[in-house]
Amino acid sequence: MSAPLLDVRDVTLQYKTSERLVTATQRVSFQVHAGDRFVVLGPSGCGKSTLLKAVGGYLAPVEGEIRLNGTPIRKPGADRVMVFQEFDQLLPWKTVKENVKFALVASRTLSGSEAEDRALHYIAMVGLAGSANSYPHTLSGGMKQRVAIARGMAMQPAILLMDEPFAALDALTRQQMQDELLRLWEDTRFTVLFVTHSIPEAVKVGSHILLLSAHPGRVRKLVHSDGSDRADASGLRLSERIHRQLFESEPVAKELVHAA
Amino acid sequence: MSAPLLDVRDVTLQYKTSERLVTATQRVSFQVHAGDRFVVLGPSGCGKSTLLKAVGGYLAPVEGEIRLNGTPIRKPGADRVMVFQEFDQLLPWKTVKENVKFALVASRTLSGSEAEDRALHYIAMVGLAGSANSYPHTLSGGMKQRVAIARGMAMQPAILLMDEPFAALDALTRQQMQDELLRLWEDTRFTVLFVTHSIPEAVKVGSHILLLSAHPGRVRKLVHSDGSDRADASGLRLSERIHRQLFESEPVAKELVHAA
Amino acid sequence: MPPDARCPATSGTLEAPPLLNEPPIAGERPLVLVEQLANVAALRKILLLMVLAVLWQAYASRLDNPLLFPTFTATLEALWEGLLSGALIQRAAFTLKLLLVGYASGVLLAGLLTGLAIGSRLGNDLLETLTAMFNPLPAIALLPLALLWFGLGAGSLIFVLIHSVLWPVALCTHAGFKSVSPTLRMVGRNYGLVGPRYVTRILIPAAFPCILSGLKNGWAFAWRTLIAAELVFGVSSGSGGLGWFIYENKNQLEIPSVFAGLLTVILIGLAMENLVFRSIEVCTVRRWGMHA
Amino acid sequence: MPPDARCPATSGTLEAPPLLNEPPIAGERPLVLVEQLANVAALRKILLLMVLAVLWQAYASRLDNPLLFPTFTATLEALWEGLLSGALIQRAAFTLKLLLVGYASGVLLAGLLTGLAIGSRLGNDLLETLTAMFNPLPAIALLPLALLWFGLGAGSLIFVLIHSVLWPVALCTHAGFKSVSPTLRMVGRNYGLVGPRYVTRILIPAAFPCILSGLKNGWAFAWRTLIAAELVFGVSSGSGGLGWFIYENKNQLEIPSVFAGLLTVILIGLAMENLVFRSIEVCTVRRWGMHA
Amino acid sequence: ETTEVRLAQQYGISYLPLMQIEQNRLLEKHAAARGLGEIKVTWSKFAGGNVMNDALLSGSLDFAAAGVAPATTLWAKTRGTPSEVKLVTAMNSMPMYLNTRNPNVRSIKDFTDKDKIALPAVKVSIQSVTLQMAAEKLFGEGNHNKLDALTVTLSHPDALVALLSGSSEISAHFTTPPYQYQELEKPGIHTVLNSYEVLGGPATLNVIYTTTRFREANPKIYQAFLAAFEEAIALINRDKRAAAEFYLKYSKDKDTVKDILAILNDPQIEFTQTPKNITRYADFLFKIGTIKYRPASWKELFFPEIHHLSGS
Ligand SMILES: Nc1ncnc2c1ncn2[C@@H]1O[C@H](COP(=O)(O)OP(=O)(O)OP(=O)(O)O)[C@@H](O)[C@H]1O
Ligand SMILES: Nc1ncnc2c1ncn2[C@@H]1O[C@H](COP(=O)(O)OP(=O)(O)OP(=O)(O)O)[C@@H](O)[C@H]1O
Ligand SMILES: [Mg+2]
Ligand SMILES: [Mg+2]
Repeated sequence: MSAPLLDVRDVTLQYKTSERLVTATQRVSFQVHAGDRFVVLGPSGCGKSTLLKAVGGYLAPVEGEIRLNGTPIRKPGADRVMVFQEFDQLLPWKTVKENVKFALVASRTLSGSEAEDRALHYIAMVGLAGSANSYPHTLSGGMKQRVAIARGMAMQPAILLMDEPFAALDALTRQQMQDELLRLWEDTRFTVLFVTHSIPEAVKVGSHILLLSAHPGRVRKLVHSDGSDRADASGLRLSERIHRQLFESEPVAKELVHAA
Repeated sequence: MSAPLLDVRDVTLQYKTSERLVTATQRVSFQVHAGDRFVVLGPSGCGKSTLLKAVGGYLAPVEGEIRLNGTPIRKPGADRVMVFQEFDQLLPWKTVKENVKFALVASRTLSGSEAEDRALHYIAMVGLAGSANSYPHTLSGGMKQRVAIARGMAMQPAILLMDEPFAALDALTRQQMQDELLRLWEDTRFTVLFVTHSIPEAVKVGSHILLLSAHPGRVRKLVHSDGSDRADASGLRLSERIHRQLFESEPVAKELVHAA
Repeated sequence: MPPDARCPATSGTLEAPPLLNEPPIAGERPLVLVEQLANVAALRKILLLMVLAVLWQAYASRLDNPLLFPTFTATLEALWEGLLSGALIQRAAFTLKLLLVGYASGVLLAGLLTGLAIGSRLGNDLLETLTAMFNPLPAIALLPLALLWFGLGAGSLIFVLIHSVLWPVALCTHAGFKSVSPTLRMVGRNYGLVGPRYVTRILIPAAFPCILSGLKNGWAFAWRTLIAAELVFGVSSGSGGLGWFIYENKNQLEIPSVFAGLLTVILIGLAMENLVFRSIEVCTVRRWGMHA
Repeated sequence: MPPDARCPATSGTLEAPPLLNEPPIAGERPLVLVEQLANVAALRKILLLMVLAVLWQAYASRLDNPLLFPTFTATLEALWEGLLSGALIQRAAFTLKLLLVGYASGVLLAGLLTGLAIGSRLGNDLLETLTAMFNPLPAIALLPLALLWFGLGAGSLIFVLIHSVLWPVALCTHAGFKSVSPTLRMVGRNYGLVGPRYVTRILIPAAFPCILSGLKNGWAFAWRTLIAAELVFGVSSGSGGLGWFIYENKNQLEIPSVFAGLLTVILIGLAMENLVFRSIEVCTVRRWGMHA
Repeated sequence: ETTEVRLAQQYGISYLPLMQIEQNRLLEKHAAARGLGEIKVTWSKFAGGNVMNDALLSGSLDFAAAGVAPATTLWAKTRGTPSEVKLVTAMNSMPMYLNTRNPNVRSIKDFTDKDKIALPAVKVSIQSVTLQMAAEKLFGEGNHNKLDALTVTLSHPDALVALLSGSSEISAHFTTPPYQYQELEKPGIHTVLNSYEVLGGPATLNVIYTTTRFREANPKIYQAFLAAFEEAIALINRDKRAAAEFYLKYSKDKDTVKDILAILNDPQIEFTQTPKNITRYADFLFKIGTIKYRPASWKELFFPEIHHLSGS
């Protein structure tokens, strides 16, 4: 097997606040190879976003190491483009088109009319051609997320980090975006690290699915998927199997029972 | 039939920006009766949040009228508690517990230890008892949304307005929250106006499902649901029927095809 | 930065934000003329100014002590005379020229210092310490150093001006930079922005509402300081600005002219606010939805 | 507002934000002593101050013009003498007392005015117009009215102080209020907050980073104005404060004492920044994650 | 020698000689006469004597013109140091009046706690020192600061307005020409104290001073300045009406020729190079500790060029 593009080894991530020390992930290890569609799946608050931020270079592990192409990640860079979970990731002072162009120009990926063309192409792809000249504050939540997706994809980075990119989208748009992602992947075979809550989405989008346990996040299982919700030997569908594996005896569930 | 609790009649909502005049919804009418679980379903950008904001009293219709208990809505009030779509709806200067208490105290619903008790109860219900004393900026996206849900539910308002409250939640937590909502409803029969993208969620949570067309939002259909994904006369499952009705010949879809 | 020329035309629209906090008016109905007029900010403000002028006139008339507080009309007369004779215009022009140079330099320096401060911990300490130390110092404290380094004349005045602009602008800008949302910061870093590019492309626009209030404050303090400093530093032959004009007239007990000088300061302040700062605001933070 | 007493203790932790913009250090390793020391903000700042003092000393020694710019040691000596004799302390106390009264009143008025401004369109116009008009006016312009209304002494000084604090604080606060996120505003309205409750429970905390920079600026300008104002008017013999101390010594060419007076201003400024404002910052905006 | 001379003056009629030098280009004339060719003369105007001192010490100014108090203090401070400052010449003798609107006050001992005396600077201005000297005369040795509690800092025009407006606590004003005359024109204002009474005769109000260093480096310019100054004083004293008209023309003062002429014709007012009663001030300043050195004679304060005059 070739050397992994992204090598996450025994990574523990922590936040220090004035109240307490929060361990977001604990000794998480996984490898992403070039061309993988790697999905991270786990309950709310288990450290998925934190893990992605660490890969993005925004956060240093307190333990373990993250290597990209063999060199440890030390700072953010345009080789790992991130689509954040938050709605405020668009620059409010730039229109939709300018937001996408900005990414291309700032990272010196493209410039001038090339940047413009590519920006418009990806904006049309996410169905926002009509809003290309609108400012972010005039967009709906889902529209904002789509702009962020267009911006991330337009960058065509070595590895695309996406944090629940489709969570704010309606069923149809979501399905279209998933298809679009897969189609693009067919074209360019880029690498994507994808966080989601939705098991069907994970099964559809991912070639590899990493299951994390609830807070603090630890690796539960790594599942391989061929994109279809296939049944395994024991007749269990993949999504059902993941569901079981993921949610067996969750602390969240216990707490809910306790409160009820 | 009794007089509706919320009466939305021919409501057109518009935004004026420096670039253009955006019509968010066009002549939308519907009635919500006390005890209804009313779901609004529609593609991204079709005006669901805008409609909810108008009911919330933040936005005046340019046409038509919205009446609550017979009187036109003129301003926001604690009788219509809103759970927003945005992650920044928690007051950053208050902890999780204080955020929930704040709502109760500010609206003069409860005070002192009563407010504290109720706040803690609902926080436990959304599975965040352990983070009751954390500040919002130390929470994950899904955790923030859950606090907002706890805050809204703790208010026990005449009508609860929820804008994609479960979008940022993982499959299990989402299911638990849906169950919790239904259980609470069984207890107190409150009225809820619920925006979602997920058709299964709409079918599960809603007693009435309003389908809106894509931008600008117009009423497409009002569907009744008994909570199960029942099949109708022609053997079509409810969720499939909704899917068809909602997404037949969508402009978004066309645009996507065009761009591809 | 404003991508098209339409933005000044939108100021009218932006006066009535779509998201009302006040009770919304149900439906649309033709506005009564009074209401329509009340919607024009310029008109409302002019009315306000007229009310203030009438109050001034009334109070001064009742006081009837022209040496202490002349009436508005007497002041207007003196203003008119000053304008006709050209003295006032020439003085104001002199002061404005200095002011602009000092203001621009101060703002630039503030930008540099804050850029440094945001980039490194030492820079941050430096900015915080220097601001805490020098911001409260009155201009006279700088007199000896100013004279040593720049001698009499414009150089020293500009030095003092910079002192009065630099710290408040730096303080507001720094506070603005620090409260930029972490997500936006991360986005900027993601696309490889560091150093000055990061500051100019992310921090400055993101912190613009704060920066704008710093700029307004800086402008006001530049005026205050310059008027006062002109007395301290005196004037070299012939020159003399508005501050000296006020001083001279005070000495000659031409109190209406003193007030005419002050009125000039007020008028320039109003013009700056309503023409320059407001346009900037409309073309930036309001357009971007960063301002209610 | 700070809900518990632990917050001062966290300042050390907060020095190193979890989200580094600088290259993160992989893994944990024991810090070298120098690094550990460099992590203590207070130490870094003290070092910085020492460097500044050395620079001062070196420049003044080279200049060798003690009547213009005395050395740091000479200034320290004068400061020490002033402290021993009690003169400096008494003067500083007098000034500080006035300062606090004026500052508090100014901040309060600013709060009222901005509260009004955020509540109604007319209030907004009023604030914008008044600020644009009065903010650039130097304190001397108010002298006749101050004397008329408050007579000689403290009353007039406080009036002038309020003028110097009110506008900058109002400007920053207003800008802060206006840039509060629409979602937070809607949340506040939702729970039935209007008027003063809306301002105090939503707008003020949400705009706190901006307000804090306004407060810092207001504080600095109160100093500047008071020092200058004590020279311009109304100081009766015996009552004078720090400004008068400086002026008197300047007249008698006791230049080291002049600089000792200025140094007192600087020291009080540093104390205010590092004890008061920093604590407020740590207990509020930093704790709330509203500040990088 | 330097080719640029920098001088400064202040506002008001007492600086008339310097105005003559400036407007009639007397310094240029006398410098040329001494073979210095075209020299550049730069004039500044200041609002107070303090800045003069700073400007002089920082080398931004060659000749300073100010009241006796700041000049004497600067002389005493710099005596024997490398930046030694001495007085070049006296400029004028003028009385200062303490005016009041309180009819009950006939002499300074009638002032009560209800009275407030405005002067340009509490304790440090020449008016304040003069008042202290008067107080010492009246109340005896060591009681010079007895009236200080009544004094209040206000600039001349502000104090005049306060006195005349009648609506403030200011009931007296210790001032200089022309304000004292403008005040006396109003009914109900009378003079309580004249500085000449305190000092026992005419007293110098303003002087010109410079550094020893400058004088030694530029002896010819120094001479030229003295000559120009002499000529300026002669010009004023020759034709007072012309001087009054000259003043009004260049000062932009809106007063009348009659008023200015009245001031110039006042027998107490004299434009002269002769220092008068300067030692009295110096002695007093030494006694109260403001200056740390007591001059043996007025000549110690002045450069030798005017030692031949019969100063005091
Ligand atoms: N800035 C922060 N300071 C302190 N703790 C934090 C911070 N951000 C996140 N956490 C904590 O770290 C844990 C993981 O957070 P993270 O955002 O990575 O979760 P997540 O898996 O992305 O959840 P979600 O699906 O809800 O977005 C949570 O317990 C959260 O409370
Ligand atoms: N503040 C605003 N100014 C101008 N236009 C706006 C504003 N907010 C929303 N819009 C526009 O109104 C339309 C409806 O927006 P809305 O937020 O109601 O959509 P939504 O149905 O909630 O979508 P989503 O599911 O993506 O959240 C969109 O076309 C959007 O561009
Ligand atoms: Mg997350
Ligand atoms: Mg929405």
